[in-house]
Amino acid sequence: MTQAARFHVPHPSARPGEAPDFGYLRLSAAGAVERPSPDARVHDIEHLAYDLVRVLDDDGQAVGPWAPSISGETLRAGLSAMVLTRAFDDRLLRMQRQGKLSFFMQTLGEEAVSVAAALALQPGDMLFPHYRNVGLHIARGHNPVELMCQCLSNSRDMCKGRQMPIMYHWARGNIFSISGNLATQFPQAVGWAMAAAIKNEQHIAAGWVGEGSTAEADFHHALTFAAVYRAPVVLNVVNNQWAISSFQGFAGGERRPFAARGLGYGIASIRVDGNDFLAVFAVTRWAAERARMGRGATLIELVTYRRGAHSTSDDPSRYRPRDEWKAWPLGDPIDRLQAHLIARGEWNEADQAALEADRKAHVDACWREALSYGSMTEAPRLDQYELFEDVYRDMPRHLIAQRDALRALADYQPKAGPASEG
Amino acid sequence: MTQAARFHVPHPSARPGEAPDFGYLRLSAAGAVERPSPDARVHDIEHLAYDLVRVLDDDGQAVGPWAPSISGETLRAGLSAMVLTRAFDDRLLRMQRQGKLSFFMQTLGEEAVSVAAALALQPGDMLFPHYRNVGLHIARGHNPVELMCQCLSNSRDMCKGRQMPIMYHWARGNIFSISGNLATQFPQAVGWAMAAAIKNEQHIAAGWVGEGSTAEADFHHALTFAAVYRAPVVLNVVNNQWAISSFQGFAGGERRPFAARGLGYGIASIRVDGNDFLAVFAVTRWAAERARMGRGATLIELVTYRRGAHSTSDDPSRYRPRDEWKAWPLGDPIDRLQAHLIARGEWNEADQAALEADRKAHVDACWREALSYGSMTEAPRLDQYELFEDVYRDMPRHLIAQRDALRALADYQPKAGPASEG
Amino acid sequence: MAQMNMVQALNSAMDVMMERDPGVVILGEDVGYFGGVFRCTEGLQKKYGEARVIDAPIAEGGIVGCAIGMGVNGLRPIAEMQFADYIYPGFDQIVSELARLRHRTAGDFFAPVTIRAPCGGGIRGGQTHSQSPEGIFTHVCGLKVVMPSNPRDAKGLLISAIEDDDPVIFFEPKRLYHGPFEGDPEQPATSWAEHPLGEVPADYYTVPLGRSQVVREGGDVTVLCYGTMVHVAQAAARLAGADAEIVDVRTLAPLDADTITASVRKTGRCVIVHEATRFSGYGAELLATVQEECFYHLEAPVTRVAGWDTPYPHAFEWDYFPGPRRVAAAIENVLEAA
Amino acid sequence: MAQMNMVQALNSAMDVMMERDPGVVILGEDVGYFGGVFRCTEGLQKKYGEARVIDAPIAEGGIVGCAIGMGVNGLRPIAEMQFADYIYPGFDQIVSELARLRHRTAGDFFAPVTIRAPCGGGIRGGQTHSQSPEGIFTHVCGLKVVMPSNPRDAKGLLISAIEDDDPVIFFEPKRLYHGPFEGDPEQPATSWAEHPLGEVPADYYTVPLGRSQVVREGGDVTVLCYGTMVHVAQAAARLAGADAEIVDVRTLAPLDADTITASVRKTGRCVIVHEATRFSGYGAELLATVQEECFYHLEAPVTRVAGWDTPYPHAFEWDYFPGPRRVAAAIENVLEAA
Ligand SMILES: Cc1ncc(C[n+]2csc(CCOP(=O)(O)OP(=O)(O)O)c2C)c(N)n1
Ligand SMILES: Cc1ncc(C[n+]2csc(CCOP(=O)(O)OP(=O)(O)O)c2C)c(N)n1
Ligand SMILES: [Mg+2]
Ligand SMILES: [Mg+2]
Repeated sequence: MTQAARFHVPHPSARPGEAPDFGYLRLSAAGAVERPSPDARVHDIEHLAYDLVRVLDDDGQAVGPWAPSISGETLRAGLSAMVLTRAFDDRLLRMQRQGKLSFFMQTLGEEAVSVAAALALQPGDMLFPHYRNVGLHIARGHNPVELMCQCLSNSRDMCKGRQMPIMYHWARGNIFSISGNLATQFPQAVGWAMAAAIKNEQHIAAGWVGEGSTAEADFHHALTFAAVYRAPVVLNVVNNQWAISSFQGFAGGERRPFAARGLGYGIASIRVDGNDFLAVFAVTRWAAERARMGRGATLIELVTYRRGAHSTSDDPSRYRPRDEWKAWPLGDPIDRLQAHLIARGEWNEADQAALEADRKAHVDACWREALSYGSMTEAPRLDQYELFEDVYRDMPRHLIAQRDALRALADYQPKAGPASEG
Repeated sequence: MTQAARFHVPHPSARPGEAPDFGYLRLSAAGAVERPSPDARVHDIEHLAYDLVRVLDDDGQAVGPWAPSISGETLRAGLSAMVLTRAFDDRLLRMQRQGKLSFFMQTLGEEAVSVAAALALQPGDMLFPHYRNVGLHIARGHNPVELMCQCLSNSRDMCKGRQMPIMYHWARGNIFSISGNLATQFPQAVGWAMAAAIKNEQHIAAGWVGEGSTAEADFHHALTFAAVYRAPVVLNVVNNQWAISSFQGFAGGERRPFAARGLGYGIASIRVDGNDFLAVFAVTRWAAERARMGRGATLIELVTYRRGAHSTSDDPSRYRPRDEWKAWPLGDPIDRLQAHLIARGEWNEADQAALEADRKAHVDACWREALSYGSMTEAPRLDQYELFEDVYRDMPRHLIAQRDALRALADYQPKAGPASEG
Repeated sequence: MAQMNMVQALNSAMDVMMERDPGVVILGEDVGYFGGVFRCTEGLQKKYGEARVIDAPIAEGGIVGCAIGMGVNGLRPIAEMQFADYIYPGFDQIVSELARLRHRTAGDFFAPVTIRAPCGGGIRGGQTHSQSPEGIFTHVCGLKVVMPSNPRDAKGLLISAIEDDDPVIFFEPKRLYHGPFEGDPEQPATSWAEHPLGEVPADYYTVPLGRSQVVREGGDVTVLCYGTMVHVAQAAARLAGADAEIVDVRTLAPLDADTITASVRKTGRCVIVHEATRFSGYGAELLATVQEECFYHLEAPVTRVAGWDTPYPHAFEWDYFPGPRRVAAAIENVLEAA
Repeated sequence: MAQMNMVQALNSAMDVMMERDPGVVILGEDVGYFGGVFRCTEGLQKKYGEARVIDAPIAEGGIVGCAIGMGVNGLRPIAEMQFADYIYPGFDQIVSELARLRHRTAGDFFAPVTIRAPCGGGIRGGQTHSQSPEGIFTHVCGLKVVMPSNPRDAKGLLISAIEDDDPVIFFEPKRLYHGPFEGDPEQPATSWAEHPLGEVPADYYTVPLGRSQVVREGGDVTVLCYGTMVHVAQAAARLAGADAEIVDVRTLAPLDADTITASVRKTGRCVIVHEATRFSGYGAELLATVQEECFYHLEAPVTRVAGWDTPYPHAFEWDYFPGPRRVAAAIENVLEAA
């Protein structure tokens, strides 16, 4: 059966065994893209959806109109949060491999996407993350112990053992819960922002989805509602090139950047180097300012690369060149911010080594503490009868009965079998 | 409770009692928009999504590069089909008012949208209409008697009484079934087209939705899949300005034409005067040619006006100026084609009067014939036990039992009540 | 006490709640300026403004998704689906998000959303304006599912739903909007104006969720029903000449099993009636509950009368509709059994 | 006869059908080059080309919508949902379109689509990788709903589903992909390699839709079950020391009521087991059918054992899972009753 002539099938630029090729990426030089005022008309800034906002050049200098005025302190905080995010990531991946966690998903290489955005937004702004945004938690100061306890489903798990690892949330920190169903958080972010506008409150919302998830209905719902009501929301598409085994062309990214989707709705849309901390910071600030001044939503496409496997259940060497990431033209977000701080004269290699050692030690300490609260299989464990709580605010009769039935089962002695079986 | 400051609510240009105002429409002069080759790159023809392709000028002349080379015969066939569509529409509306039909939806003022497209496509191309496309049936030669029988749910109803009036289909004529759920036909059209491409067959598909329905998920699904596989499909958005009581701004049309949605996916997108028979014909041809040559989908926005009520259950005077349609700047599709034929010297007022009388008489004759096949309440009627057929290809046991139970009920004599009650 | 039809009662419930709680907002297709295609929200936008009675794009998934976000941000959204048949594009947001948000966050987040949806047939609406999909939602834990049968309950239950911190799917039998309907389309239409349950307090009051109501006491047989079927059941009992105890289930989930089992234990016989298709429908759960809890009291098989397992037809809806004759025949059967 | 696990059996079914019928195509997320996250389509793209084994955008609604259009155009699409938990974004296309197309067009159009969806828990998947939503689909007339419990049935049923002109929702209990599982996670995993039902003909054969299967004959009590629970039921019967007749329902809709009622009429007792939540689930329909058709043969209340009415938890899935102890206790109860 030969390939049908008029049936187009997208192909990634390289498959296993082939040479990586990122020639398909449209790049702009650092500093080359102009920076309009945040209240610009969408019509006048369409090019931003096709260009690539970059601030850091190859020498670590912040160049061009998007270079934010940002204190060394904030930059060091960002660097520290990214380093911590990576140390956390690395540690939990290894713990999963050792069987301590049932599952894990890495963020490796995408740290700036979350950390820079978190620092660019206000603490009262509400964040609707997807599963590769743990950097939002870390940058906002969520104790890694709590995140680890979630991943361990232990006695301090914020989800009470109900969710798989990495499905964090943080109500006090204004970070929403992660869902297994892709993209559902996007219209929710818009609704949250609409409510803020309705209540005349100044906080805005921000949401994230992967580029593969833009194909879901909820991406369209979010853009439509955001456009119609001019909702104060920042909508982020993290284009890390892959969605499990499907490269971004299968979400429709072959011919247009994902940012361009926003234009058709009349939404301001910007494509940004997702591995450039300063660029992400600047663009997020711009979008947040725009939202706060009542100019509505911005769609931001963050161009980055998923360096790790999709999850611990995945083996990317089956579908892409094993070291494709080494050819990634936009570098590593931590290295680049470090280089910038060094170029600014506010950092040196020794500082970096100290930071990394310190964050790693911190993660180690956190992990030990987290383990002391148990794990899915080791005490202290949660009470299993907790599973009947929170289905409703008040437990209805039939759930009380079911909980009691589970309790009673503990004493059951089967007629013909060992009490322990099953 | 005052209107919140940052919560934007779209407003139509006029409400009941106010003067109609179509100033919001972006119009191009007839002939002003250039016509690229059907294999043009999307990138080079983006303006087509914002301009308005118009061929007929105020004098009835076909002007500019989009003026199709089209025979007088085809034009007269189109005119005849539009006149028939309108006569059909008018007759059935009146019959609904007299209680002969349970429900009806008019097409008034949107005849060119369907008729011109039907004539521009090939008979083997598969059409996926929405409910205001009866002109597709009429232009393809579907006997009005059959359409009327559907509306009457009578013994010859193609739907066997299962669907509300106007939910036609025509398998032999390659016109798909109309669904109550909005926009579902859009990805189905794409799937049909994908199948044609997979099978290496040359026919293409075309689908229609209202502008209000573009907010549904299936609009996004259709565009995504059409873009990814470059499916040979023509996707039409009929922007008749209203969706029941909601003007097009509530679907996100305030700032961008709906055609612009296609661009973000990399799909060729064209905005066309939907009341200009020649323009609709030319643009549909262009899109079909493009699809047939393997360049993929085109999104066409047809700018028109819903002149009647949404349906016979609706009263538009509650939400828009009673005679808003009189201010509609793009005129009437029948008048305009007639003027063109006259300007071409192929038609005159007497011809028009004769055509209208003839088509009206034809509709009257069809109606009488249709009535002779019964109605929902008058014999001949369908067998009511038919309702158990076609749930599955073969009737399963439980449906046979249910059918038999319904049969048995006919003989049931209630203990304490008249046999006729209930 | 005012006399209201069900549309007015629902409108009044929303009005009362919007007045009391500035967090209550309404979101839906055509609900704002126009007041809804069934006019349930008429006048509310004028009274409470465009930021609280919000015309929405035609995207049920978007409506529910946004309502969840609004709920998380402290509002109490009421989302209107234009017809229950059109709730399916919002299904993922309802099932995967709304229903489980509180559980998956161990109570840290929740969204007190009420989803109103006109359901049921008898209005010549054919397959896409007649469905009763309650059985799909009762299977989804975390949701409450309600269907009133009269104006007084409609208002009191809707107020309870809006105040409830759990998500509520509120089905409105549209055939009852303007009058009670006993299932015989040949009879002249009656109106709520002459009906005692059309007497509705103008102010705030609640009918609690989770409680069924015995609407007629009787000793021969229990008829479990809700929505339009409450009226059909009454006509059927008369037709069958049966002293039926008729229970209006009202809240379908969580179920008030006590009221139901008490009645069946008394009568020993039970007929279950709903308009939805029969196979794997909500009636199966009612039957299962009755069988499990009243087995030793049952003198005859519990019987279901429901819509046939076909799409709702347009032309033959009265052959489809589980009308009083069909219900009466089932009652007689159950009375004659064993 | 080859030895296959369930993944291989499903793969073989698709392979056989793609070979026989050029109209068979596969569509789904990651199904093409990669061969599916559970590897069910491994090697098929290489063999049949990119136009027949199609990697799809992540949009279940789009996948089903396109599959319908393909079906209308003469193909026989097999759409894979990556997890049954992710079928909901496609719900409207399934319920409003796929299920009713033939009926609404009086047979002029139909779409022979098979939707495959891995379901069920026991793999630490938490609330969004563990669901068993079959009860939602069995309520939708026009759909056929299937769930196999072993490789041999899986292949034969999937071939029947692909050949069937009606839409089929084909649920695959993913916990059984690589081996039978009796419900005790502490026991060493077993594989289909040593199991007689892992012997699967390499060529074309069918297991008919609409027929249940008695997998163990017995006289004391009938256990109705399907999917993973078929194996759990066997372990439970051993635990309870009961001579149970175990019926693998296999096709959930339309239901093979004859096989079921024949068994219950014989045993007089019945336990129904499924992994899905209990309230308003498919078990209620089984119970209702048994009660209606076997009332006079029943010696004890029919009893359901099911997932609790909560979301599927991650950490405590073995407390949630209706394992052999829970089923055994129910069997004992039913045997002891009256
Ligand atoms: C509704 C739904 N469909 C399918 C899946 C299975 N799934 C989980 S992650 C994933 C890929 C998502 O890719 P992308 O959005 O690009 O995010 P990334 O993993 O690259 O960060 C898929 C298909 C899901 N979780 N939800
Ligand atoms: C899924 C769904 N939601 C809501 C409706 C109710 N409804 C029927 S027509 C309509 C308006 C559609 O407007 P538009 O798409 O602009 O088409 P037009 O009527 O203007 O031709 C609505 C909301 C429906 N039929 N299906
Ligand atoms: Mg990705
Ligand atoms: Mg419209």
